[in-house]
Amino acid sequence: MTAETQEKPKSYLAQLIDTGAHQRLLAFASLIILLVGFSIVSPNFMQTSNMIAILQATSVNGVLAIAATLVIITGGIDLSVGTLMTFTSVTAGVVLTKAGMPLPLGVISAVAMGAFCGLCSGFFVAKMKIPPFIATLGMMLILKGLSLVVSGTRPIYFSDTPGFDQISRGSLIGEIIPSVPIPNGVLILFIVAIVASYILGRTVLGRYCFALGSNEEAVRLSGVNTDRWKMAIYALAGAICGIAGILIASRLNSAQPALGLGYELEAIAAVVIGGTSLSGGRGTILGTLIGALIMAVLTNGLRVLSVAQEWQTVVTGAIIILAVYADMARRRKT
Amino acid sequence: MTAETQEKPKSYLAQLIDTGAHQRLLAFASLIILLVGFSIVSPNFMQTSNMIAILQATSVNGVLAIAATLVIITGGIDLSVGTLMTFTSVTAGVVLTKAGMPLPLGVISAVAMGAFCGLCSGFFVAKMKIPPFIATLGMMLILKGLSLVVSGTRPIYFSDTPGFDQISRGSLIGEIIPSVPIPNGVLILFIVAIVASYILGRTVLGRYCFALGSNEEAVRLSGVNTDRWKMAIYALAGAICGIAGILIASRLNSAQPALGLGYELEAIAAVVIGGTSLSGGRGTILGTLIGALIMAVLTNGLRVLSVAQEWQTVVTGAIIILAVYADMARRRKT
Amino acid sequence: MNTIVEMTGIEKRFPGVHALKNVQFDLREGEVHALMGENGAGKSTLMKILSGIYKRDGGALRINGDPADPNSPREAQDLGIGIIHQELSLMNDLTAAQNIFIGREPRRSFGRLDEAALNQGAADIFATMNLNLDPRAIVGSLTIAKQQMIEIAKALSYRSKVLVMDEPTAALNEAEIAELFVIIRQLKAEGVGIIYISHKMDELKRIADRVTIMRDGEYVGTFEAADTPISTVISLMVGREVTEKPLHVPDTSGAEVALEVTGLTRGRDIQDVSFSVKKGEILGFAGLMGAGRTEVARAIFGADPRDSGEIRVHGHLCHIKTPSDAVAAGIGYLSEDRKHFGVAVGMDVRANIAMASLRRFTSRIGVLQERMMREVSVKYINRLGIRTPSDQQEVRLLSGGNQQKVVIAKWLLRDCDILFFDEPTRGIDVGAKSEIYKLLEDLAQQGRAIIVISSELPEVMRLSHRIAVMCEGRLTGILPGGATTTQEEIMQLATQRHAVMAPTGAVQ
Amino acid sequence: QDEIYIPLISKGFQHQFWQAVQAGAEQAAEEFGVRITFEGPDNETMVDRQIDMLAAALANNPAAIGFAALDSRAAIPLLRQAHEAGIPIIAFDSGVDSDIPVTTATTDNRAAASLAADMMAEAIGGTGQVAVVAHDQTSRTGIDRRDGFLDRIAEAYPDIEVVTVQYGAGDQLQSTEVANAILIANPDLAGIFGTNEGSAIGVVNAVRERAATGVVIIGFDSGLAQTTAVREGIMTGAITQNPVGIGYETVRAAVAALNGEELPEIIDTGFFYYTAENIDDPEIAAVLYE
Ligand SMILES: Nc1ncnc2c1ncn2[C@@H]1O[C@H](COP(=O)(O)OP(=O)(O)OP(=O)(O)O)[C@@H](O)[C@H]1O
Ligand SMILES: Nc1ncnc2c1ncn2[C@@H]1O[C@H](COP(=O)(O)OP(=O)(O)OP(=O)(O)O)[C@@H](O)[C@H]1O
Ligand SMILES: [Mg+2]
Ligand SMILES: [Mg+2]
Repeated sequence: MTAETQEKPKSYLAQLIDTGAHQRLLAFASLIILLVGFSIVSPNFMQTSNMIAILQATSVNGVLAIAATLVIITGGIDLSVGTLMTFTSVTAGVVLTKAGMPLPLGVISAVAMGAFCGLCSGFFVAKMKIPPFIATLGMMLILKGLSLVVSGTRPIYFSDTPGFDQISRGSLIGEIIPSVPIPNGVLILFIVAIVASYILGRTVLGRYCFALGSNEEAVRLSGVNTDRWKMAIYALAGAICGIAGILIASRLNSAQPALGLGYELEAIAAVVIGGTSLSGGRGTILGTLIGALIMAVLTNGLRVLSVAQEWQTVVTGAIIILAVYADMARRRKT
Repeated sequence: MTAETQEKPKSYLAQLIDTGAHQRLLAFASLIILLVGFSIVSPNFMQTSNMIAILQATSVNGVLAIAATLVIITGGIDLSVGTLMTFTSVTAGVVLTKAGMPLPLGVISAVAMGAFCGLCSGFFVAKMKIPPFIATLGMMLILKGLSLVVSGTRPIYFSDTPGFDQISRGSLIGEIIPSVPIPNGVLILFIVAIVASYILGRTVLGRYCFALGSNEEAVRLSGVNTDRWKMAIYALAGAICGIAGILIASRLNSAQPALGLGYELEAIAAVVIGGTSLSGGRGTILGTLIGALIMAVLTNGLRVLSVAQEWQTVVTGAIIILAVYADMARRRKT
Repeated sequence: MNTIVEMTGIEKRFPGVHALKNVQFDLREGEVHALMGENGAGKSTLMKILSGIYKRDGGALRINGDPADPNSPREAQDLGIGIIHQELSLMNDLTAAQNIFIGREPRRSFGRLDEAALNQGAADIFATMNLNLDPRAIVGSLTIAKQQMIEIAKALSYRSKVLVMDEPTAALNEAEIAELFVIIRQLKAEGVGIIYISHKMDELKRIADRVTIMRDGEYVGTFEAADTPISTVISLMVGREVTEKPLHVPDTSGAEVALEVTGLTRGRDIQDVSFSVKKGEILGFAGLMGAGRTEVARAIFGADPRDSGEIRVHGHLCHIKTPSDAVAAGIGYLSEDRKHFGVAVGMDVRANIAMASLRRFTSRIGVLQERMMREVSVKYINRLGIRTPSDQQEVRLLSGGNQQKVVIAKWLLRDCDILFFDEPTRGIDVGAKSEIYKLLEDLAQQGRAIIVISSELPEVMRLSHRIAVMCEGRLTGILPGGATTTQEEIMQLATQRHAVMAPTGAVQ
Repeated sequence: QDEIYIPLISKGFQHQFWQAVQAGAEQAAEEFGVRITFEGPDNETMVDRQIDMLAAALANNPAAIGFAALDSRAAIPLLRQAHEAGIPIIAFDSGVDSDIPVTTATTDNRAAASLAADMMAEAIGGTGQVAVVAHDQTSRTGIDRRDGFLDRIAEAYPDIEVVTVQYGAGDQLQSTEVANAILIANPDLAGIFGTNEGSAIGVVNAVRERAATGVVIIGFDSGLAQTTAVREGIMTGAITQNPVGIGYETVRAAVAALNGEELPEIIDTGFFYYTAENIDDPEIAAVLYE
């Protein structure tokens, strides 16, 4: 009457693909259906260059959604991802353009500022016991205002920082394999996804992320310093927003201080479409990635088809509901 | 040794004030502090006309927040309140202006359309088991698009419907007591609040609202048809959004089809500031009302003080966090 | 007597578990039929099939001789079947009365509630149960024992013909159990058939007419309770003899004091509690429901704030503010409420067992060593006999008793010097119970200080080297363990109300 | 307090266009010794928020009010209230459908967009496919610029086909994605018109990312990124209004109204088409902002 001894443990990658693939099969299926559907309707859709455009369009929202995933798995929510991204891009702008520091320092400063702001949100949530919704809503407003204050309400251009726009637009892969000029922004998205996935699946931090979302009180009564871990997770999410800030700044070759509002809903939508539950305790980065891709494919496809704007919105809403419904229906079966 | 026999039951009003007052004392205190603070700093703040402007500004967000409260108490969330409001105002516009129906029919059509759309969201959540976040996000997009489609992407003016603008702008109270010209919009807000509060506290529907948010599975195991009740609650919330639609249309004397995005976050913020928990099971309408007032006072006060707009945002964020912190700290003490 | 329920050839499979194999069961009018078996034997599953929560994979169900197939709790209710679930399923934000009448609220026109009638109805039920409880109390703020009583009241309010009680007494103390048995006898007299599941063997003799035994999802047999010795039942359940060693109280007079608590106070729940535990000693805490034993443990552990009081560990003053401080000081606390404070039900067995000791399985850069965790968790699964298809099964899918074992494994693995066990054997079967007693004794022998809080007097007496008794937040006395102390002495201290005498709170 | 206080309620405040309007207004405020505040909602759909702003401004007993109506009729009751209190209203950027404002400082957006259509036709040789990336489907400026362009094409250039009009909310990133999709869907595209700064920059970004050659871009408004694109030749040219002038004229008109001066019904602040050639002309440079 003991546990049967398991088959030998799978390699990490095998496990990643396996649990991901079988759990997320249907969200993935929705993605495929969309891709096939659009290809049939529009001959222009399935071009390499459009696929790359879609990936490029996924990159910023994808990175933000990964940050949001971490927080959502702990049972929280992060409404500040969008404006934090903006604030970190402005930070990089100030460091690079106004202070004239070298490029790596700009990147580091953005990520560090992201981590710091995330830490603040984490402090509000963990130590001051403010509900995450309010703590990050407050943070969202504060950061929105600060971005305008710090930048002087005008964009900061990176024209004096050669190579800055290459961070997102250049293509290391394209230099090696010229036929797949996948931009670095997309590469960075995937690197962030793999690292985040590893952290979630393989490290203490990730373990506590799930545990906090599952039953915070039980974790606390296990003698774990839950506050500290929670703050660490918010800080990590903030740092990832910092990466998003660099990506968007590089793509626009400027820090746009007025941007960012509304990005949080889109990021959270990608997370939830990807099967992560808003009540915490479960979720995968792979799912989030697929969720973000679904949204990007949908928007791009409808635009390529030149569907009237108002109908684009209607169709997007309907398809999001359908995609998640298909996923739910499958999961209930098993 | 039976249960101690209770003191005789309090009147409903006494109970409303009592449980409200003692539970919400500190959110209320935050409101008072804000009011007093602004009055001291700006002599122009505490004018009757400005107080009425604040109440007027609360009316639409307040009604939306009441709708959101109902759904949040069930443990759900409603992101579609803003665009549903818009859609119902467009509906009224079509019925009154394009079809030339009499005024009451326009009001009824808006409320009925609200209830119907709410019912749809409820159906997605209850029957199709789509997470409320996604169901109402989808609904938000669908309704945003449909508002544009139905209105032909341009505002519908109610110039031909005499009296329509009086629904929100007129003042029945002012006619009776000329020194307090409280606009009807505010009156309607309070009526909606009292009715919603009564429904929550005194009817089966309200009971299941709390029960569902508390432990849906337990309710289901008790043999209750949870799906049906959930749909009813979403429909009620939708109908309340319809009232908000009439209010805003009357205030602008037009149905503005592009409006509504972003209103959902503000409504939910008012709910949470008012002490309703996003995890469901608890909440009060009085709290929501205070939450909505806090936000309106804050925005108006900072404007009257002529604080630079970017700093207004920062301060709003910070004060929201502080107000909720004060509330939390007090609640932990007891 | 008529047979009201008849189940034959029942089959049920879950992914990886064949939970019921050709099981049969029948219930007669006006009898108490006990259903016995080890943790994970399939008792709850069988009852969930009867009450329409699970669909059976095979077999037949007859109610009053007619084939029946309840597909929802509602349909089962309509067939006259009521159930008290093993896991509490209450709405914590609602009041006691609102919980009891959920779905059947007394209404007035337009869907308005008749709150007065609702509260009166609940008060009436509480009165018949001899229960002192305010119908308007918010359920989430009550202790589990009281919540359990509310579940019972709710089931009674249905006036079912068949009443399933899945471990109703796991969270109750002696006095409450006695009250419950009065109610059960009353129901019996009214012709209600009662299916009674419990791991407390003595209850078999006190209340059951017949007993059906299950093992590993299979039907073993049905016997007349009066004619069957407990030892036979146990060996049929467990498949072997369970021998109970008598308590041996070691001489710890020379041992170092491991934990010393002085003047612990918090509001009215804890009033000036002082005691100490030595290394190698098992200190039992006895008392009635609400005596404040749990509060004492939680306050020491830093789970709740305290107003005053000093805690010394191995003679050093410790400033414990949070559970992590306590664990760092070598104090562990196994909570009485496993669902809320014990396990993360959505996570797997391995993660739960390792939860308190993750640091041990973490490399310097924070990477988890899954292989080590697996080895350790499999070790504890075997040692405690946790019935699970693998260590990667979600805890939510385990039977109640097996979940409890997971929590125990978590604290055994953490290896604290001072361990509080709050109701450690709640819902655990007899065989496993004696295993756990042995484990606790081993831990004490290794020099740890063990504090056991239990509402089962026999358990306290079986384990404790000394017995602390609490009443209404005060420590009313500490008695020596072993055969010299009688139940009466303990009960006398446990009911020593404030009016009678000032706290004796003896520090030794 | 004999300080003259003039609040300006605009349609937005964080966009560069509105920042330039504010700069002009502040310049005039300093010149005439009045105090101004400048405020606007987050985006151009929030009609009711703008009215709340107007209400808050009225609480501060202003001497005059500058108002850029998001909806020309929705604010009339409040404006009437101000009017009755003897507070002169100066409309700016777009008009108010009533005789309450003493004057309106504005640009004719339709005419400006129609000039953009002419320039587009000239640049692509009077034939081919063009697309529009607009910033808003419902706001006055969004509608006027879109329709000004479309109507002019329809009326004067039968050989030019407008293949699609899409909206990017004036958000640079979103406009980039929109323009990307347009370029993908229409490989033969000859030109794109971006109806405001964000839209135009989005188009420039997309053309850069796609390395699309031979697509003529006509923009609207200025800003460093746009003037740079014009100088570099990626953008053929752009229409600019005179936002600084709008702000300046609004405040000046307010002061004049307070002094009882007669004012014209419309103060046309004008618009200009700039290209790499004329961008440094003093007349043009004066109306461009960074
Ligand atoms: N939903 C489920 N999914 C998978 N396995 C399940 C599920 N429910 C029960 N099981 C398994 O079925 C077996 C029987 O469980 P059950 O809850 O009926 O045991 P029990 O006899 O009530 O035990 P206990 O005395 O511990 O309550 C256990 O091995 C359990 O892990
Ligand atoms: N969550 C809670 N909220 C409010 N009061 C509580 C809570 N938990 C316990 N109490 C109160 O604290 C007192 C002691 O608690 P508790 O019943 O847990 O003591 P105990 O001696 O451990 O009893 P038990 O036999 O139930 O474990 C009781 O008066 C109880 O009502
Ligand atoms: Mg069981
Ligand atoms: Mg206890």
